[in-house]
Amino acid sequence: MNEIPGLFNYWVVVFLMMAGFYVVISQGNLVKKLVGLGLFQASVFILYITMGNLSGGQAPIVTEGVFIYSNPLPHVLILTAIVVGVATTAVGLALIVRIHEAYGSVEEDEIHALDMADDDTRLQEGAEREESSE
Amino acid sequence: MTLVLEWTSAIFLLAGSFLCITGGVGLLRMPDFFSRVHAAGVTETLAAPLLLCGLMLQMEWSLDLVKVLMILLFVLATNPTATQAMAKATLIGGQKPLVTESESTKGDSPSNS
Amino acid sequence: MLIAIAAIRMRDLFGVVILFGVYSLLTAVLFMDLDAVDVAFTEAAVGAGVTTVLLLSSLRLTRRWEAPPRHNPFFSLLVVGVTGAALVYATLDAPLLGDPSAPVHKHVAPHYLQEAAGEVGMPNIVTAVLASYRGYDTFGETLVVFTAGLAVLLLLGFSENGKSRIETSAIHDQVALKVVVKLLIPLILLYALYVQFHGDFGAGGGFQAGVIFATGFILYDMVFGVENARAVMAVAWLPRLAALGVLIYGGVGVYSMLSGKPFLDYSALSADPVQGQHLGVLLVELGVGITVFSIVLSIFYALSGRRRQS
Amino acid sequence: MLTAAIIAILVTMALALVRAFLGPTEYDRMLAANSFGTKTVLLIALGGHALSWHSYLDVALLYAMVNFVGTIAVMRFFENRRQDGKEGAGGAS
Repeated sequence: MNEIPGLFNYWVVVFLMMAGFYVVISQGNLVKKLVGLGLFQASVFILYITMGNLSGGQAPIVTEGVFIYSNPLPHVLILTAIVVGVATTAVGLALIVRIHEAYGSVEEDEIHALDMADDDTRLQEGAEREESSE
Repeated sequence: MTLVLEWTSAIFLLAGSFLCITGGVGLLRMPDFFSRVHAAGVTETLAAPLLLCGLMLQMEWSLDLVKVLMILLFVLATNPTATQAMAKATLIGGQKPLVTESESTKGDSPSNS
Repeated sequence: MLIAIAAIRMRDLFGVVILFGVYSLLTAVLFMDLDAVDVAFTEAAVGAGVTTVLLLSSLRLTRRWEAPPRHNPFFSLLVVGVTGAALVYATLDAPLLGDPSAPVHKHVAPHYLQEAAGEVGMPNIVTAVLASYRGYDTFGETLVVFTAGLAVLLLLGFSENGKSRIETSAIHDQVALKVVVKLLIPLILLYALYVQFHGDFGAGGGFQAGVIFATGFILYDMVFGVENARAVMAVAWLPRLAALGVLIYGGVGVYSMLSGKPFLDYSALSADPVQGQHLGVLLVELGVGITVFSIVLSIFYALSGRRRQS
Repeated sequence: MLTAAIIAILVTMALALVRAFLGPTEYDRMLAANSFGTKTVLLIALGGHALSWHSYLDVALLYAMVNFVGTIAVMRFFENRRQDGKEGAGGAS
C-alpha cells in the first residue's frame, strides 16, 4: 500500500471537517449550524475508524480461521459517541425551538439585533427610572 | 447444477442492473415528478428482487440466505408503498401532473413548491 | 462522499436535511468498508433515521428558509483554509491506512483481541469491550444520554393538551401505507429484540436496539397519530423507563460491589466467572437498550408534540 | 457478474444523487433520497457478498427499515406543514 491511498482517508476527513467547520462559523442559521456540527462529528468518527482499520483485517467478531481483526477500541468509542451525538443534537434542537419561540427567529444576526434592542430599551428604562427616583 | 445456478444468477443480476440503470436515467431525464415516480418506483421494485435473487442463487444454504429473503420481502413490501404514498402526498400537496405536450412548455415552471 | 458536502451551501434547509440523511448513509457504507460493522449499524440506525426525523420535526417548529448571508464569507473561508492546511500537513506524519505498526494497535487492543473470547466468552469483541472492559465509559455514556433526554424534556416538555392537535395527528387517506405499516411494525420490533440479544455474537447491542425499537414506535406515531401511539406507550412512563435502564446498569455494578468485587465486575454475578461476565453484559446491554429507547422516543414526542408558535 | 451489478448500482446512485441536487421541487428530492436508500441496501447486500464483509445483511436489513421510516417522516413533514399553513391562514394559532 503506497502513500497516496494510505493517506487519502485522512484528507477526506480533513475536507469534511473543514466543511463542517465552515458551516458552523459562517452560517447564520442555527439549524444549519447544527447540521454543520453533525458533519464535523461524522468526520471525527471516520478519523477514528480509519485509525482502527488494519489491512487484511476482518470485523472484530471472532470467527474460525480469521487471525487479523480490526482494532475494536475505536469502534466502541465511536459507537457510543454516535448515540451521544444524537442526544446532544436533540438538546441543541430543543434549544433552537425555544429560541424560535422566544425571538421568532433562528437567524443569529436577527437574534443578536433583538438582543441589542432589548438591552437598549432596558438601559433606557433603567436610566428613566433612576431619573424619576432622583 | 452449479453451472445452471451460475447462469441463472448471472441472468438475474444482469437484468437487475439493466433495470436499475434504466430507473436511474428515468429519474434524471423525465420531465415532471409523477413520471419520475413512475420511472423510479416501477423499475426499483423489480430491480431489487432481481438483484437479490441473483445474490441468493450464489450463496450457500445458511442463515444468511434467510436474511436475504427477509430483505427481499421487506423491500418488496416497503418500496411500492413508499412510492405510492409519496405520489399521493405530492398530489395532495398541490402538484399537478403534466398531462399533454403543450402543457409541458407552459406549466413546467415551478408554480407551487 | 465529497459530493454530499456541497449540499451544505443550499439555502433550502429541507434539502439540507435530506442530503444529510444521504450523507449519513454513505458514511455508514464507508464504515462497513473499514470493517467497523457495529459502528455502521449504529450510524445507519441513528444518522439516517432518528436524526432526520428529529431535524424535520424541529424544522416544522421553526422556519424553513434560511435568510440570505450577510457576512462576507471570506474571513471564515480563510480560517477554514488555514486550519485545513495545517491538518493536512499533520496527516503527512500519520500512519498509513491499515498499517499494523501504528501506535493505535500497540496498546491494549491486542489484549482485548486475544483474551476477550476467553475472559468474557463472547465472539463480538466490540460488545465485550463496550460492556465489560470499558463498562465505566459506557455507564457514563448512558448517563449522558439520560441527562440529554432530561434536558430536552425540561426545555420542551410534553404537550399536555392533546385535543388541540387531533388534526395534525396522522397522514390522511393513506390506506395502503397504513396496512403495510401495520404489518411491518411487529417485524421492526422483533428485529430490534434480535439485535438486542444477538449483540454478543454479531453486530448489535443495546444502543442500536434501543434506537431501532424507538424507530418502530416513531413509525407508528407518524402513521397512526399521536393519540394512538401514546395509548400504546404512555408518555408518563418514558422517563421512568429511562431511569429504570440506568438503574439496571448501576444496580449490576452495585451488586458486584456488594459481593466483594470491584464496581461493574460481572464475574461476581455467577460462580463461573465467564458465565457471570455473560450475564452481566446481557443485563447491562438491556439497561442501555431501555434507556436509549425511552430517551429517543421521549425526545421525539417532545419535539413533534409541540405546536408551532409564531 | 456481481461486479457488473455493483457498478450498475453505483451509476444509478450517482444519477439519483444528481436528481437530489437538481430537484426542482422538494418532492423530487424526497423521491431521489428514497431511491438512493434502496440502492444502498442493494449495494451493501451485493458488495458485502463480494468483499465478504461480516454480518453485512443485518446492516442491509436495517437500512431497508430506516429508509422507509425516513421517507414516511418526510411525508408527514409535508402534511403537517400544509396543515400548519391552513391554520395560520384561518387565524387559529
